[in-house]
Amino acid sequence: MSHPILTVEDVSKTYDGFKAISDLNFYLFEGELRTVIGPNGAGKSTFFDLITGRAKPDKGKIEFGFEPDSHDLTDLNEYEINRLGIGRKFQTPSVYVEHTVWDNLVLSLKGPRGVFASLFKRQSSTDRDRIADLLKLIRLDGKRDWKAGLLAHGEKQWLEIGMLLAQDSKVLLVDEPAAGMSDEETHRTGDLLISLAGKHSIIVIEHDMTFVKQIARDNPVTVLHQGHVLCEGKFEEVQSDPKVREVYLGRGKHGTR
Amino acid sequence: MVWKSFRPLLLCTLVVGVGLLADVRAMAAPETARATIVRAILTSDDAQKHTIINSLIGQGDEAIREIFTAWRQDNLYIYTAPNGAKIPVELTGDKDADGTQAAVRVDSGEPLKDASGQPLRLVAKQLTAVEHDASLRRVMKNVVDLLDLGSPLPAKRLRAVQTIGFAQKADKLPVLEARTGIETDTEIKKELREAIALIHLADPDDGVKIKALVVLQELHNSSSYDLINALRAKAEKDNKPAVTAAAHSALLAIDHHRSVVKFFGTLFRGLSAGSVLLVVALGLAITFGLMGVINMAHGEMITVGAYATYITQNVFGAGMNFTLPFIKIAIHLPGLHLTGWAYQLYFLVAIPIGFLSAALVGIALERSVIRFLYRRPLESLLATFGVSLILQQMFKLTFGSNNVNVDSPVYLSSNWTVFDVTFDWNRVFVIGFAVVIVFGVWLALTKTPLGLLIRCVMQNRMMASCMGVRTERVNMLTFGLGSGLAGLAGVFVTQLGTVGPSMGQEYIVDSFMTVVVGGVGSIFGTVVSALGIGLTDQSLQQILLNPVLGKILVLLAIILFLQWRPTGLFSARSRSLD
Amino acid sequence: MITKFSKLLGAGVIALSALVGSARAADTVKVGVLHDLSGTMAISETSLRDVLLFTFDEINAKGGVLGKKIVPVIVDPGSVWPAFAEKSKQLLEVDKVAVTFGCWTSVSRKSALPVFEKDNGLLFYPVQYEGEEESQNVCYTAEAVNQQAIPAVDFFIAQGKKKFYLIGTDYVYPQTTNLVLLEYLLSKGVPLANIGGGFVKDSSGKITNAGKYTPFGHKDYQQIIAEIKDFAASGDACVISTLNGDTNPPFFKEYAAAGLTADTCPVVSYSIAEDEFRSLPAKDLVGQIGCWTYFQSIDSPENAKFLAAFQAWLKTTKADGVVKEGRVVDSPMVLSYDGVYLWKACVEKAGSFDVDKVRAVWKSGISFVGPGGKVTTQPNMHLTKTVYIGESKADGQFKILKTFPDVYGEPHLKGTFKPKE
Amino acid sequence: MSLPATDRPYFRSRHLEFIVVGVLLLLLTVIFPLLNAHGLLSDFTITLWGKYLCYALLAISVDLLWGYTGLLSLGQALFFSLGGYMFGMYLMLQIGMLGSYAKSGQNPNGLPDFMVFLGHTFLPPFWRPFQSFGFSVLMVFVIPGLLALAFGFLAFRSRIKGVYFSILTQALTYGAALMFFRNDFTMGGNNGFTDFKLILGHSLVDNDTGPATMRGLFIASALVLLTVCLFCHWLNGTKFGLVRQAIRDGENRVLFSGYATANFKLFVFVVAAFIAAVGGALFVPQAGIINPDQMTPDKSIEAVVWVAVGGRGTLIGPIIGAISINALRSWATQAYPDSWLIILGLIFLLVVLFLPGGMVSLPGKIKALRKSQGKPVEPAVARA
Repeated sequence: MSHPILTVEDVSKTYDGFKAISDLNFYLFEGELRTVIGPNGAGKSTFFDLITGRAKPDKGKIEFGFEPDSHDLTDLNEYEINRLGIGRKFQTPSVYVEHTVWDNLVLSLKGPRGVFASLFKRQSSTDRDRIADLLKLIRLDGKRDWKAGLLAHGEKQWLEIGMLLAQDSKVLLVDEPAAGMSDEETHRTGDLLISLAGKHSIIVIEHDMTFVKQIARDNPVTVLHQGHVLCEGKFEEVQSDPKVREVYLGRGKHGTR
Repeated sequence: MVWKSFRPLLLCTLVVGVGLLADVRAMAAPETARATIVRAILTSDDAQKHTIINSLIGQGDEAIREIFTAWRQDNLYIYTAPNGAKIPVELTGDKDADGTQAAVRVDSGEPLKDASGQPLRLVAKQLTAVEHDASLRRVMKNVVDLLDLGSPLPAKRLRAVQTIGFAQKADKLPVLEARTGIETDTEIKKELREAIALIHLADPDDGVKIKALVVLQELHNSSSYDLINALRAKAEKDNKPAVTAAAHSALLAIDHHRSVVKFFGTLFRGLSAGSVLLVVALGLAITFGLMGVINMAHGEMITVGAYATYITQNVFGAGMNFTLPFIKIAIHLPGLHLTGWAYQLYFLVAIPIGFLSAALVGIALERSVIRFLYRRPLESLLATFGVSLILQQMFKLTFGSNNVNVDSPVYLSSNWTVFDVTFDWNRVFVIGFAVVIVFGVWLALTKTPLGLLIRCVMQNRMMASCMGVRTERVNMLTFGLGSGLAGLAGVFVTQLGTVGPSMGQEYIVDSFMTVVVGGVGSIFGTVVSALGIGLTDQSLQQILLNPVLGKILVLLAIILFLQWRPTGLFSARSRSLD
Repeated sequence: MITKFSKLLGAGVIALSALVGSARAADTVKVGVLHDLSGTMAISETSLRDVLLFTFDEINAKGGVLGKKIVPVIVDPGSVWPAFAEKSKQLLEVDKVAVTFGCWTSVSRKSALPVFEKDNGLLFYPVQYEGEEESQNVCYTAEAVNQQAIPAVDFFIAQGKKKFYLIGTDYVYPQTTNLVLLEYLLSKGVPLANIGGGFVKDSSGKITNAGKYTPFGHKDYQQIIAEIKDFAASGDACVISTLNGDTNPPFFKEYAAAGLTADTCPVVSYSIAEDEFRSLPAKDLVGQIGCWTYFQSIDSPENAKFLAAFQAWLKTTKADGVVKEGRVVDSPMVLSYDGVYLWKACVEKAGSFDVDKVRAVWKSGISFVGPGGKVTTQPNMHLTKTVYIGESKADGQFKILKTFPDVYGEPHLKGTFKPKE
Repeated sequence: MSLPATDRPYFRSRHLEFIVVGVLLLLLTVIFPLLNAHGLLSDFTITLWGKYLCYALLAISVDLLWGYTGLLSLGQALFFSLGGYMFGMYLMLQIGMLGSYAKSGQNPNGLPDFMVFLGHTFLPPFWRPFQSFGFSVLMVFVIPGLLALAFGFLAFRSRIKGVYFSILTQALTYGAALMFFRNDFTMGGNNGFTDFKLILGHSLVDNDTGPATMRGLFIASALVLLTVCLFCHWLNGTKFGLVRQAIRDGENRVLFSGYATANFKLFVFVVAAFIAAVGGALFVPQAGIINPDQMTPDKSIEAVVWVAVGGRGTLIGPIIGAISINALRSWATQAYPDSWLIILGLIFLLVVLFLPGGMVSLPGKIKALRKSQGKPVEPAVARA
């Protein structure tokens, strides 16, 4: 836990004059499970976009790993960043709707990503076992031959989580995993994330405060506001921080949806 | 000695040489203008006929004008007298019951009389007509133009001066010098100086030549280039360095002037080519750019506008008939039989008609096809390609597969020439037209309630629909507007190009390129890219002297440009196309 | 097993084709019509289809050819060039036509030609062309370069023109015509500086051709017109245009708008006949020159009879897709008409439809007095005919200025004219 | 758990389709030439069908890009023509002393006639290697492949996609057509290449041996088509096939899964160019002509339409589409010369509007219609 695996320093990003991220500093340590909350427009999704290479920062540095094996992410594009070991789950479930559940996982499975590798590589029995395990974990083993487009919203969320796990990334960026899930499913998701922490470093963006409470019990929470970190700390500290209360209450809602 | 002094003249151009011979003959046996003309009429050899008529240049006899006018109007005939003599006559006055007319002798201007001294009346059909053709008329016109030196019309005087100058005959100098004294028009004064200098070029004395060259250098008129060039070549051969140098610097001055004219001409032509692109692409900037419909039938909307202009023209004139294909309904449009200015107005009337008819076709297309395809832009490409095939064939079956002619109204068929740069009125008009419709579209999109609705529907159909906007209607009207603009383009391109069933195809690739380069969804981008492409294209044509290579380079440049800016110059976010 | 099945299938195919072909009877002869009725070339070729149908009707009304009625087989290659080979094959191998009338563009003729040569068919080709060809399976009723381009240049030279600007569409006919004209002009002592439009040079710098070439469908002639205006500033210049149909309206509209006229700088256009003139602003183009082996304005009994009969046929015909109003006739149409009658004469003299026999008669020299005057077949498969030079009038017709009777059709002109020393 | 009927046979239908295509093509390869050799099928029909098969190759190349990868290329006719031109150069040089200029002694160097025509006296250097059959066949792949590689690299690197890609490919083919139309380009200008005589020493025009050569070309076309189908089928079964379809349905997701999508697209683009080029190379000797008209944007759009009509994203669809539309054209241009373009246009329109799955989706639709008797049918929604 001594070295940050992800370093974000002095990062700013402007869209058409709107400052989505301004002078953001953020450190994620190895094995950490970090929850990021913040009102709408706080820059949470842009934050993920910057890390995953979807957007380039105007200034600042984003580094992955630590010496001697660190990488400047601002120079890399999406697939290079992913190959380094950063996986992302999108806010709206993003699965391959025309593919079967099984194929979705095949595509995500850790392994070579090149054109020729994909042409000539056969599936090994370990791969198949791994996928079968994942299917059980996300409880879709009965629907392995369904087209993903036919799944319910919550099932798609699970599938995407499964795809994220299949990649076996060092860092997991999870954007609103609980949206569209039942209370029971939400809870299970929380448990899953907690169990993954340690092996993976995880950042979760979430609105659902019950869920946040669940996963952030022993873990730090970061509050984003207007593109920079408003405060950081344990869930209770954050909850009682006057600045945070003002940001949320000032908008007339306290983060339960 | 005499031979020597004439030698430079002989070495000039062919006509001058021939004209000189004629002059010599005229000096030997002075004859009246009328007699000369009779000789010309009776000569059967074309070249000699020209020579004889050319010999009249500089003569001031007004009879020349009258006889030539009669000649051009087919009133001259050859009467064969009982003794076999051929007498050219002019038939004048009204025909009587037997078809006879009064006959006037060309050689004297007196009535033709028979042996008894009675005036003869003749029937045109029984005589041999005196023929004329374009070249002969041109030669005659030259002669008449010289008479025009004293004309009250400046244009006539100008042309007369030019003609004399090119003929390079020293005996005309006094006429020109006299004219210089009384001429008031600056343009003609300049022309007179040039003409006198050109005649001096043919002077045997090198000093006079060099002085003339200095004048020509100062005037740097393109038209004197060939004569100076010929002189330089000769001087070089004869080893006369002073004349060669003077000629050289005069040519340099003309070349410089030419390049300046070319530069500004190219600028103007680029602007106008850009405006044409803009006019044809603007409709697409709306249907494709704003709505995301890949309308391959855009070209056919242009054709609708063009045919609307054609129909309007015919209704102003003699009317027209056509049959609608398949349903076999014959349509008869009675003509208004207008003439003069009233007829010329047809083009202005065609502008709103072209807009409306294309807009209506567009709305029909939107209702029947496009509205099912808003979520499938690439398929709108295929469906509209089908529509384009159908429409082209419909035009063919309705109006025939031939191209049709749309006349240019007088107010679009001339030009201004400023410092030798030609500004065609139709080109000037298209630039103005482009400015007006771009401004109009801008106004419509930003300042009207419809524009607000359009922009809001185009940004987010679903949201707009939830807010109570009747998106269906807005879609329909927007597509109608885009198509109507294509129709306007159609009205205008009748003045520049071919009007036929497949004319629209010529514009479709260019239009799409213009919109894509400008940035889909940005009207301003379309304006900038149209002008940019137009200017680049014309400049490359000018530089490469090859219209095709220029075009290929432009396409290549566009492909590379999109590497640099994949979404065009001014990209607007467009959900439907992502 | 397979052969058995294949024979069965084959029998089915034969039965089907027999069903289709059952209309064939002993007292008719099939004749192919191979013109584009759709696509870009339909604009020109539809008229030829019409005049061919008219000619067939006229001949059938008088008893046909060798007592057999002509039955046209009309196919439409749709301006798709490979389709000319395909349709030719169909006409020759499936329909087994006795003769085919067709093609307009060079490329279509080039596409069809190998098929006619392979199957020993006979193609009558009616449109002015580039020459350099002498196939034994094509009867060229078309104008060869020396029956059109050269007389017009002679005409301009006689008028005292000294500068010649060459412009054309970039395809074989203009390229070749300009090549021949370049040689011809040089042989007449015209200096290179007086030939406008630019020169094509090969890698060794030798001039191989002259002229300005624009692509098919070119729209913007501003730059070229500016160049011509500059070229013509010194007077005594003319333009020799081999621009193809569609590009003429933009060219002439620009020409007129720039203030050029037939007086200052006349244009001879080899591809504009009466039919094309309908799409041009005739009033702005009075006095421009045309050169063909037929003009509608020819004053002869044969022409008057032809015109009247054609107009009468238009009124009564029930053929599909024939436009009835505002029709004019021009040289390609009359050469198609002449072609049918020449074929008839050859067949009747040979007493057979056999291609070899018909060709032998053609080579022996057969004459027919058509609307454009007498035409006579030559051993080189071309025609001797009368060449006319006309100037355009405001009504889109041509006034005939000069007539060159009995000009021998010479397809091989390249290298004929040597530069004047 | 029971699955929806339409989804279960995902794999099975793919194999079934391939078996159907394979068997049909094999039959075609054997039966047509046999019939022709026994005089039961005319030479005309063999050549005609040979050309249809080449068009089918073009259609497959479009489908590979559009149906499977979501890249609507309007430039496939360019690759088809380039392949045709490369092979055409070989055929032109084979004419040698059989051309009409050579016969009259004006062409001692055996140049293609059109060059003699334009005043050339020696063969341009880049033409010379095309004397060799092997080199020409190599170039059929190399030239279109290189162009596809260069253009694809630029386009995919800067992430040009969707409509932009379509319009850019259209511009590419338009520019190339303008280039080839120029006579200065020494590729035959508007007339292109015609009058082929020999291929590998076999006569194309001889009345005795010509039909056998044509038969050989037909068999070659059918076999190439079969091979391409085999390849496509194999590709569909690999992970590459999965990635490719994933790019079509959600490229971003694929990017964020660590795949360099540009490389995948580039690979497909180049392979599609190969397939189109082979089609063109086989087309030229059978059609007897290649000219720049074959590479105009129109021809590309037409090929796209064949695919749409047949059924995109399937193996059999493009083949059915290419053959049926071209057969329709052959028939309708004669039967209805005045209205056949309208018929064609209407077919495009109706297929796009009412049958987005193309002809191959018809049986399924009819089945679904029968099953759901009375129940409202879901409106057809295509994959965007």
